[in-house]
Amino acid sequence: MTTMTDRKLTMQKAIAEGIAQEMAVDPSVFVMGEDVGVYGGIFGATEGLLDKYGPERVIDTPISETGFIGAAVGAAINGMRPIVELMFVDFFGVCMDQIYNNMAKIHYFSGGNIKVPAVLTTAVGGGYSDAGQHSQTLWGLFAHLPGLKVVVPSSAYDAKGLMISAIRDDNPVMYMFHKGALGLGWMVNNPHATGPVPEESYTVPIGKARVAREGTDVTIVTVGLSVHKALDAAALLEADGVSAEIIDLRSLVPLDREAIVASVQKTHRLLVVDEDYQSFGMSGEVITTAVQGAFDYLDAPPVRVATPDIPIPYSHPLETWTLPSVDRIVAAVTEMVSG
Amino acid sequence: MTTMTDRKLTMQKAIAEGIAQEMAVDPSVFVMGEDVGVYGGIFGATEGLLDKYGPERVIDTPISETGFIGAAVGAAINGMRPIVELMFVDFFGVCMDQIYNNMAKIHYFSGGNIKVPAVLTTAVGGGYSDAGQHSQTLWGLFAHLPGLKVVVPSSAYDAKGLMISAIRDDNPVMYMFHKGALGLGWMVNNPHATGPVPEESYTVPIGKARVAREGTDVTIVTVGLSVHKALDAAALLEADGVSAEIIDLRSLVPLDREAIVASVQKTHRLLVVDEDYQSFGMSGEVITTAVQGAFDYLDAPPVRVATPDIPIPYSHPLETWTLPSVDRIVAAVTEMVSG
Amino acid sequence: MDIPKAHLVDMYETMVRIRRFEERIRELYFADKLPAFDIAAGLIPGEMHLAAGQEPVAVGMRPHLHPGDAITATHRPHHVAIAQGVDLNKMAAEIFGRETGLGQGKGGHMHLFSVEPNFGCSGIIGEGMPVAVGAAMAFKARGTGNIALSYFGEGAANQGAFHESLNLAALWKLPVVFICEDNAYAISVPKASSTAIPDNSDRASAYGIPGVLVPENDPVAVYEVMGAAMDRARRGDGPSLIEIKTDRLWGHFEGDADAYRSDEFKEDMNVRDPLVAFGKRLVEEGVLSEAEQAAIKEKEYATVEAAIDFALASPYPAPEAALNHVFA
Amino acid sequence: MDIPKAHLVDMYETMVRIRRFEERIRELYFADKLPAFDIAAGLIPGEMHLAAGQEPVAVGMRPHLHPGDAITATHRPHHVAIAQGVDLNKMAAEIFGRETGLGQGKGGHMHLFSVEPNFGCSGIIGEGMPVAVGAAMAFKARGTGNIALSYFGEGAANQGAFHESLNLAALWKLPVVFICEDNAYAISVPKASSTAIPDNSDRASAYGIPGVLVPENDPVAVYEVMGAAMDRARRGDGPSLIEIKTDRLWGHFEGDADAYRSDEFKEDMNVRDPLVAFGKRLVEEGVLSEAEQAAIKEKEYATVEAAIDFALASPYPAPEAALNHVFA
Ligand SMILES: Cc1ncc(C[n+]2csc(CCOP(=O)(O)OP(=O)(O)O)c2C)c(N)n1
Ligand SMILES: Cc1ncc(C[n+]2csc(CCOP(=O)(O)OP(=O)(O)O)c2C)c(N)n1
Ligand SMILES: [Mg+2]
Ligand SMILES: [Mg+2]
Repeated sequence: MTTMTDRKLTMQKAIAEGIAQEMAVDPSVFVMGEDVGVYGGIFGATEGLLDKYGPERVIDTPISETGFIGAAVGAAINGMRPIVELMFVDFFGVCMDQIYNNMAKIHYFSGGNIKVPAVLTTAVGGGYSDAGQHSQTLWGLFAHLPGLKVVVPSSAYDAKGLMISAIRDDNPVMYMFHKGALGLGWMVNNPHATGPVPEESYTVPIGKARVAREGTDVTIVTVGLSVHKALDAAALLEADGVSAEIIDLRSLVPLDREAIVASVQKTHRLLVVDEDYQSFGMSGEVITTAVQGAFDYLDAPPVRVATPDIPIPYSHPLETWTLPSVDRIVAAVTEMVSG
Repeated sequence: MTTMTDRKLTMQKAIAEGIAQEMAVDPSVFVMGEDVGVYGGIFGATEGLLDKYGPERVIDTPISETGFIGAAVGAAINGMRPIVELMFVDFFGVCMDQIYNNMAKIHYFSGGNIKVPAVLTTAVGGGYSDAGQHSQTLWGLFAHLPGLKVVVPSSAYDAKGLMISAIRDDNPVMYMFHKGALGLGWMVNNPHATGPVPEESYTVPIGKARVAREGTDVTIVTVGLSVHKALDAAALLEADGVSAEIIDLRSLVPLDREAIVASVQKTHRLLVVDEDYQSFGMSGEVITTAVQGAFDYLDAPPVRVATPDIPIPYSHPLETWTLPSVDRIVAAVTEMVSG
Repeated sequence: MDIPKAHLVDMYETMVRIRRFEERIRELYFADKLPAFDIAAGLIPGEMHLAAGQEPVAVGMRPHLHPGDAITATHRPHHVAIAQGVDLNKMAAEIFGRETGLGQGKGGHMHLFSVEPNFGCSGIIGEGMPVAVGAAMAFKARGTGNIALSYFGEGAANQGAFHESLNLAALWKLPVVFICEDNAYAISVPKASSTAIPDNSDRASAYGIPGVLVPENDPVAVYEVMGAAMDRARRGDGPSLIEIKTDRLWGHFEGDADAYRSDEFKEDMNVRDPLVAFGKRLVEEGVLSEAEQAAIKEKEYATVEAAIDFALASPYPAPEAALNHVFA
Repeated sequence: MDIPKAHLVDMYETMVRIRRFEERIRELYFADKLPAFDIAAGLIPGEMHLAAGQEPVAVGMRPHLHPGDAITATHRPHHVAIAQGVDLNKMAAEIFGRETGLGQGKGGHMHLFSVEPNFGCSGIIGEGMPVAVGAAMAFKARGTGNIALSYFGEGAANQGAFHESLNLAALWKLPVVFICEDNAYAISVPKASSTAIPDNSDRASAYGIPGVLVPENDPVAVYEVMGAAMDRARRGDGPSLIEIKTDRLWGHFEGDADAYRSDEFKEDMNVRDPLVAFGKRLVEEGVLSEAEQAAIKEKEYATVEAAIDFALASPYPAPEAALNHVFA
């Protein structure tokens, strides 16, 4: 239950507020990661927490991701509810074993006897020329592996509510926030990044997609910053007489397949917009879901606008060409509806 | 050009022979990994090499995957052609950064100036109760990330030819061999694991699928050990009057999309059999390829028989139920053609 | 030996129990896999890493354990699990893949998890080390007075997780004891081919913590060194690194031809079998007579047999149970 | 200083060149990002880690380098790249994202790769360390007589890759020199909050190799220590670990408010600026007069300006060029 609110926050502040509120009510919640304390998180997700809760509960770590993410696993199975930050998702390669083989599988191996209530926060996404080792989203990769819930908020409201849900969840939850959607002062200015956020604590359910925009001619399924791009594209398409429905998945695991199928059954067309690499990932999964669930409804083959299967290049014109854009979305929908 | 041969080898011996032959002609080729020397590789992929080429070229390493796979990168860009073994693909989590962020991306970052001719061999697959950290295939995950070629032989002939191609390739190639397809004396007995292999050196092109069986009613796209299961299923289906065509992808990157589309255009039906986790992986990619390339040809929604999105369980009845099986393939095809 | 007799007896009993368990698992492992060994066949399919010979490493800490102390062990976990008191029936049932097992058959021999006692292990080298660090963080935050023990092989000491875990534990002065089981081999690779210095205990100086080498495979020596390290951790004085020279009497896994170790090496090892040696010493020092030892054997053998009977009498899980417990 | 004058002059020139390059990049980085700083905007978008103050660490090895020696550097790579002699025009062009850049604009400032000289760097902490090990393996196998230098920050010394790399290099006696640039901070985290012991050089004992601390941020001290370590490696006597105390004069990246370092700390740092100090000393010791130093400045400034002009005059790559060079 949430009340209406006029208060607007950026997504970054909404995340930090969600963590702060859970820390206030649950002493087992603590935060650790690189630069989460004094610095407040490189992307501000832990802003203000050190001052409020002190260095015992907001812990700056050495650059030892295997060590401290594994420590989060150990703390989680021993009565704590750690929130542990992997500064950029791109760094997963130095610590993936602890994430996918340990954090994600202990509950299963133990036959349900042991719970691992950890939240793994991480920044994702490109668009500001941080090149191939700092710009990836990689959510398809994490969603491919069993045992982790994977959430990706696109709005300030969802960001706070999903964070509180993630902390209270008895499972490991990977919480991926898109740098470009945070509303950071020093990042590309993004009007969608700020929105109404109730002051009180509330949850947003993990595993439920959100209809970000209703429409009748085409379904655009997407997540993260691309929701904003899709909204901008939909506004342009509206002017051309094309009505796009936008599904913001909000979580990849569990995946709200019903929402995808229902929308495609209504619009008969599907575009998937995915900032992750195109092949062997989310876009193929969403298309398969739609094809299997709405085979007889599809008027055209589903299409995808994704990051091609190339490392994300540094130079501005290269990167701009590589990542999904409003233009590419408009062009893809236009071709689909006219084809 | 290869000559006909009566000589039969197991896939394991074919791999070791391919490596040995390249080591004989190219002094820059060397092998390193855990237990690749005295032991000959836990799955025999490097059998006999230490005796032939000595400890300078066949190097037993400490358990330091980040260290020695990263070293393979350094050696590859400095004039060598390392073959480096990750004992089980499941262990990728301790060294993934070196694989996906470094080995796979240096060529791109360097604007093509630097080549990384390394082969990363690894054992994949379950079926012998090795539980959730030793039974995965994970090829969908590697194929999702740009910069690595990914090959998966299913026959002794392909195993040798693909190994030689991989060694000669100027790109990093991930060479994944399925434990159950190797023909190891101590592993489940598998009659498909032995086949004719020419003595001389030959290559099999990377990126070309193989029609493992021609058929007319349904296309089964698969890879690795599941090719054998599909062949067995096809034999049973034939008795029921169903003619299945089997496409052995042989490589996931590059993916032979033409072969998939051509076969589906012929049979009008598609089943993907994938021992990797079902969601966000290979099965969705193959289905998307078929839907986009053969939309008007499909008589029914494509179907998949994969490992469900659960860690691979240990206990024999659980594991048997979890992994793709001949029974599940037969049932899926039967339902599709009768539906 | 100025050790309470009860502790000596307890350690001996536990060693007997461990050895018997490993022997019986070995027999049953091979029973229906031979003559043509097939790893996928039989009552216990899959890899099987047994710890016969390494009992001292496990039992030495046992008298110093408190309820709630956490242990993380390796792919070769049985001796440590038994020494901590993990339910032997459920452990056996897990190894046989039964519904009554610790993990209802989902984990198997490399993935034994128990809440009370607080035990876990893993199939990935070094994976348990950071987990022990985190357990110690939780104990410190919650003020439980507990400590964490992290077991790992000498091969694991060259894995990055070793370095990160020791640094974190030392930096944060956490109640952890790191125990390196140095059986001289990582599968076929001898220590000298993997480790740049002779003794991993010397690596403690890289973290400013005590490093202690136990040069003999003897429960009494382990008892003493572990007692001091565990006390230190419990007092709040931070972690220690202990390296114990021990012997893996059998192959790396069952079915391993073990051709990489010389006959002489194997013979020497068997001559110094720690169970035999400890038994002799207890007789010599008047702690346990041969007759008393025989009685202990009888009792422990029966305990092991009961666990195996329990396992064998338990049903397999239903196939679709594979879907349970992915999420809580 | 019994160092050849040519070496001293060369080191000074290189320090001037590095500092000027960093200053100009800094100016141009901010030029079109302010007043409302937007990281994505301007001629140089993205993160920018500059190394002003750390020049001694880079130039000290320069006179001892041979053609073909490999260097792997970090996310803060310019000073090392310039010291090794990476083409300044192409390097600048890469930083500005141009087609003429080292990587045709694909890599950017954290991913500078050069074949001759043999240079690479990376955005991932510790990633270059195993690469240096592998380069050394190749040199040894091919008998080239070359060595590899691996640079990393003091923060990186707590990453698993550090441990694995040093162990491998020591075990295989490879020609590598590991150089820890200790600027006391990893972003906002001070060394004392990340490293369990005061000096990483003491960690060399965990690998049985020499560990040397250079306690001052001085090119001459670095020259001497690096000379010995590089000779040792080239002779075939194996790796060394060198830790150099240095200063990062500016923020972690440009735009960093740097609030985690006290004003006093920053003031002290600026007072001991190594470029100023080295210049003074060269005057004092009669190696280079003030006038000579001014002439060097003029020349080096012109070199830097020419590189920037080259970059700015170069075209951006065509957008679809993004597809090239995924595979060879
Ligand atoms: C990260 C990782 N690398 C490799 C392996 C394969 N492996 C299993 S046990 C083992 C040897 C371990 O040696 P050691 O740590 O000395 O333990 P021991 O087997 O001697 O008890 C290896 C290499 C693994 N399980 N995990
Ligand atoms: C594996 C990994 N973890 C974290 C980061 C984020 N990061 C970039 S630079 C840096 C600090 C590095 O400190 P140090 O090694 O001392 O080098 P310095 O920046 O001081 O030169 C961090 C944490 C990263 N790039 N890679
Ligand atoms: Mg060992
Ligand atoms: Mg630093």
